[in-house]
Amino acid sequence: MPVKSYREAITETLRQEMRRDKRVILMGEDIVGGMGGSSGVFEAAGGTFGVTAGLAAEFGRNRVIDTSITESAIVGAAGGAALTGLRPVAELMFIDFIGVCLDQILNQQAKFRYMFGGRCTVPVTIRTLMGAGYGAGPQHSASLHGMLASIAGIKVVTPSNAYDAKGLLATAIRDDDPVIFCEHKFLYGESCEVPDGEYLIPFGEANVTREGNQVTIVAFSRMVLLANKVADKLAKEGISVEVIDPRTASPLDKDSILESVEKTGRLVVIDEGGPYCGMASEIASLAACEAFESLKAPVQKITPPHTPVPASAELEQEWIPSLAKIERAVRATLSANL
Amino acid sequence: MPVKSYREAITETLRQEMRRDKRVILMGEDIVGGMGGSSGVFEAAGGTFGVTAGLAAEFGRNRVIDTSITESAIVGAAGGAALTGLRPVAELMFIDFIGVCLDQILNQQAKFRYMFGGRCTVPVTIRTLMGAGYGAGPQHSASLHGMLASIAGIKVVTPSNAYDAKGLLATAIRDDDPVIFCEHKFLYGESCEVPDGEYLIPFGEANVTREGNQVTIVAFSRMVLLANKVADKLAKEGISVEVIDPRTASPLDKDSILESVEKTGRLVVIDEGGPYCGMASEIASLAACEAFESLKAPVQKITPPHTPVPASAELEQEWIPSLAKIERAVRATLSANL
Amino acid sequence: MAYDPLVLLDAYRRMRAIREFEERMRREVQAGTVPGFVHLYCGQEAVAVGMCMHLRDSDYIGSTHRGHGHCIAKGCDIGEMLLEIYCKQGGLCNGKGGSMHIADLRKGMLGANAIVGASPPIAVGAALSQKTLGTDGVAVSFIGDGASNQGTVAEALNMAAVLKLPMIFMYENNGYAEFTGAGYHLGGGQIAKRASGFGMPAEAVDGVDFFAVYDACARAVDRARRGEGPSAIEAIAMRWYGHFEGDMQLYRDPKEVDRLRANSDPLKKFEERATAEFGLQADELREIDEEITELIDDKVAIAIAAPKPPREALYTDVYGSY
Amino acid sequence: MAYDPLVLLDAYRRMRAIREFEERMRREVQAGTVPGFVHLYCGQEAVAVGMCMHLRDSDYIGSTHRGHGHCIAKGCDIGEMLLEIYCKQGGLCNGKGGSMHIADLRKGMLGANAIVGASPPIAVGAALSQKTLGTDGVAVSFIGDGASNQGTVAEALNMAAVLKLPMIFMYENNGYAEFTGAGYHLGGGQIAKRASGFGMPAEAVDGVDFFAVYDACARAVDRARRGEGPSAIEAIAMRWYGHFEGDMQLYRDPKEVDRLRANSDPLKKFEERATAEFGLQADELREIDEEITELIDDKVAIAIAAPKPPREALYTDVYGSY
Ligand SMILES: Cc1ncc(C[n+]2csc(CCOP(=O)(O)OP(=O)(O)O)c2C)c(N)n1
Ligand SMILES: Cc1ncc(C[n+]2csc(CCOP(=O)(O)OP(=O)(O)O)c2C)c(N)n1
Ligand SMILES: [Mg+2]
Ligand SMILES: [Mg+2]
Repeated sequence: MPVKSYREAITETLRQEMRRDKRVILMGEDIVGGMGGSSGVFEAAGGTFGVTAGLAAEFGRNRVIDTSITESAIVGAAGGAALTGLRPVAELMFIDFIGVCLDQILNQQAKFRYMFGGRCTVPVTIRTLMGAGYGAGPQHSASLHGMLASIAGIKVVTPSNAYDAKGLLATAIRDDDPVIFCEHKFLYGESCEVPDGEYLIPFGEANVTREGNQVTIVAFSRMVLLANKVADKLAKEGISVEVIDPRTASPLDKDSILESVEKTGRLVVIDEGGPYCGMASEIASLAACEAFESLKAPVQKITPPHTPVPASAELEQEWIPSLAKIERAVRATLSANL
Repeated sequence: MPVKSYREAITETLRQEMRRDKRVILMGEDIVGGMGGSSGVFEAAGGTFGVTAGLAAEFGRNRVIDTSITESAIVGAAGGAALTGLRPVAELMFIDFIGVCLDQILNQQAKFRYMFGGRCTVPVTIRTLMGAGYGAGPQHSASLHGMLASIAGIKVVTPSNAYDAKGLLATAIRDDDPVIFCEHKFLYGESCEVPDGEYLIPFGEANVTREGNQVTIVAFSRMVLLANKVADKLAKEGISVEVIDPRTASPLDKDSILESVEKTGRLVVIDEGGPYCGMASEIASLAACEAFESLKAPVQKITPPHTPVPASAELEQEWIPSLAKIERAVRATLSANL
Repeated sequence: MAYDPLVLLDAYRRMRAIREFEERMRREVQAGTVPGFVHLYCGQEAVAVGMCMHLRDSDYIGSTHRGHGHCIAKGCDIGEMLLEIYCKQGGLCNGKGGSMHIADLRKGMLGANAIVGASPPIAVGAALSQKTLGTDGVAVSFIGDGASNQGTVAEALNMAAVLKLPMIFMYENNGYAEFTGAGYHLGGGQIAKRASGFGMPAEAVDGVDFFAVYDACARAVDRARRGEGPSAIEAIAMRWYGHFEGDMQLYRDPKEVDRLRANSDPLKKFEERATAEFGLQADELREIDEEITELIDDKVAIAIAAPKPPREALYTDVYGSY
Repeated sequence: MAYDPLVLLDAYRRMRAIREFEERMRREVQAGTVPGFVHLYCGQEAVAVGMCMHLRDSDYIGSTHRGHGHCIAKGCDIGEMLLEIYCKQGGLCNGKGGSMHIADLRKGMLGANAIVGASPPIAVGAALSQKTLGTDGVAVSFIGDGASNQGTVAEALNMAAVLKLPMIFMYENNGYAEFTGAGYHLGGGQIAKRASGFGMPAEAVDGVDFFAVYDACARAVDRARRGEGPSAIEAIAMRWYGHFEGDMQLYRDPKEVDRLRANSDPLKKFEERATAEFGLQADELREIDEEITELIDDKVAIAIAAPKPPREALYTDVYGSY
């Protein structure tokens, strides 16, 4: 099977979905680039991270639309277009920018179907970028998927590898509800086998990336890679760790998590979102409410501290959950003897 | 001691703090009202819910400032003014409107101190209004204190009675960090004894509103009233319920909650915020991570469903946590036998 | 401009329906039968109707918290509107939206909106659909004077201009945003001038004068249908009643309101000119009046008696699939 | 207008410092010594300096992601700036802000800002402080052409106009927002015209011409200090380099850049006129050049060698108290 990067998988999916359905359009800042420039180059950018490269050439500027720096209008218009016959895929360049356009999600797209009594569909996808580690500082490094998942009426997708990115993005675009598709900066270069053909991965179905029976790790997005590494390392010592990648922060595949915790009795949650009112807390809460009887040890949450992301690369590395911290947490939960 | 309503207590605190410190100013939409009107009435509103009534007459329109409908500018300017010598108290008419101005909190005020290396203070208070039950529909009824609490760098206050409202608001205004002060619509008319003089209630110190040793209830804002009622009712049956009102969603008085759970071994969390990635999950998560050894039963979360607030009054009542549901949860946790 | 008498009769019917609807809502609010908050449109009838006379069901409008007039002008069913305002089953939103979120996509009505300034970007999205799907349809955004200050409006203007969308920004300057006059809250004082700064034709018209609104809208809608891009219209027409029904209006000189009723009644103005210049007969108008009164009587009674949404409705329609 | 030679020398020193600083940053980025993203200000020196020459430490400026020029023009210490850009201890933000969040409240510099459009409301707040505290101080917001489309900017304009704040909106139209030309992204094409729609004087000036900028700023700052309210200036000056250092600039004709360097060098233009008309001597300028080169050499070396922030710094200064 061909090996593709996360970035390539996303680009390919956008292309396939646009070929498949004329109603799919893309919009965002510099997703093509070069409008109004002096060089006349048709595609001067293809997205800040190159994800939309080549699409304007195939589908034209009427379906791959460069916008001004107006995120409320971008996200809002995508919602309005979704109500009226298109299936827009809007790009919010960084998830940090959610603060300038949140209302169009929180009070508009997320609520249209409910407050209009079910008499509409809202097939909008917002592609956005999360994650620290680039030295981009406090305003370009956040992971806010937990904040978004708290909103009823939207779905939040956090693919951790190229294969999932393709199947989940196709599902997002074909879904009739608003979807926030959170790409991770650090995963763009990660590759795996990805079929050329179309396929869908349903929302709310976790992926068990490592099977095990002593400890359950639930991890999101890039953190799945770290969790896998720790699981592999510990496997060599005979410690059997199950790693669950929920793939969608909302809807959440509670059953897979609960089943695993019932089996292992020990839970470690790893998330690059904050430690407070985020996905890590949500998963810990799920265990406390619905798997309490199986738990043999306190839940361990590994997240960044409750601070902004510092600009200094050294501090930033300290901020991001590390292999060492995860390993320590797994060992700690195993040694907890109640 | 004089009895005052929650509304009166807040108005009185604003007055006292403005007398005490000239740098305290108020700004918001129609917090005075009547500018540009044909009647010439000096104060045509005093706030949509009358909380700022009478203040412009005493302090003048230069310190009680009516603004246009521009929440990003209101909240943003309050942040800028806080950096440069004022102690602004901005009003965000409904917490639902956070989506149109979140960036000024999320990436600006919350991060100023950190990203400027500690070389500033940000003494801004945002007063806002939460809560369902008014038939105001999906866009004016939310309780988003959990979403805000997820943001590092701000403090989130959720007073449940007039006495606390006064002491916490004074603390908020004198605090050098950004504070979101969440008033609840349904509490404005609730009264209790409130001293005339100034006093401060520190952030991060919970109030134990009922002492008990069989079950711990943690409740926020209006839900504290319901929790107290249930506790009182069950007390007559000999069931001993402890009710903890954290008073501030951030910082959270973990110690009081953990101590209580250590004592009772049973935890019910009640919040009008959502069931997903909100305060209820956070408290449940806290118990799972830090009080696991004491827990004798699954944590019970009582929140609204993961839906918007419907306009229909009957559906809305069904949406809000009820006495009956709380009572049921308390009984359920007591009967859980592991 | 020449006016087809059938068009004028239709316009009258819609304006009268709005007036009657809102006056009735006012009495019902006072009688305590209506849940939630209700913002009345009286005094502004010519704006919604002057615009919507040019629109088809397949054209879109984005509305405001003061949306009843827009709904009626755009052809929403009055019975279903009332069911919704009473939060009943079978209402336009099955009782989950209420007055401030009433919507009807079949009629191209994208929703009232209780977030001031949220609607223009959504309407721009509808215009984008029209353009992308290659229709000659248009989208219209109704925007209050207070709303015109919201940043989202500027962004919507810019996007419509840059993408040359078939879009009309229909400003309704009714003199007040809640309890604050436009003379205070509106930097520069002229909304039309602001819109023209974004590179589109923009004009101010007397919003009490149906004919003036109708003509300006004809130009703007035609331009949009021809693919020549967006325009803006500022229609100036004071609201007759409070911000919401129940507002004591301390900010307003009661004489201002008396003067409005006496001199600025869009229906009266319309009737005078339509009968004097365009051959409409007073008694055909009275007939319409009666029909409408009867219709609204009926539909209010039905709405009040209608069943509430079932309990389970609380949980439905959050998602299409989850 | 007459110009004090001392003022002109000072202006030259600041412009030269910006140029030298940015050219050096460019080389350092290419050499790989600089962390994070760096947006250079070359070509726009006359804008920051033409404005800041009128400002005191107690006046405030709100900056952008392209903030080095604003910092230097406003008097920030170059050594501490470099420490910050290198994310070192003792930097203006103790290494936690970096190039895109550099701030110095002692100098009235309210921070670079990596959220496009977030800064204007903050600067309006500083103007509100000046007015409320009764100073004759002002606040200035630097705003890119791309940023000018953000809704927050419209809101800031309106608030400054309504509250009659001592505020200047200093638009920097450098022709591009990232990889998109202003000819595309800017509905209406003229930022100044937009600002005037909010009821304030607004003019466009040649941002390469220090004297033109300086004169326009004098009028705007004086007006603000006199309590007459806000104004806007659109200074047009193309950026010489890419959006960030490393940008391949596919959207730009290389000849455009050559022409800029040849014909639109703010420093060259300044020197020509200042020596020809106002008596500055070329050799005193060369002396300044040397001093600055030496200073920046020193400070870059110090910054590169300086210690990183300690681990514990990760957890400090989130709150004053928690
Ligand atoms: C974002 C937001 N801010 C404030 C409000 C509260 N509010 C509701 S209507 C209104 C006034 C709107 O004035 P205008 O746009 O002139 O419309 P009008 O009521 O005059 O029709 C305000 C401030 C709101 N609903 N949403
Ligand atoms: C809210 C937000 N949207 C988008 C970006 C990404 N971005 C950073 S700089 C920039 C272009 C800004 O253009 P302009 O305002 O003209 O400033 P210039 O770079 O030309 O100085 C963009 C789109 C951002 N940082 N913040
Ligand atoms: Mg109005
Ligand atoms: Mg630019």
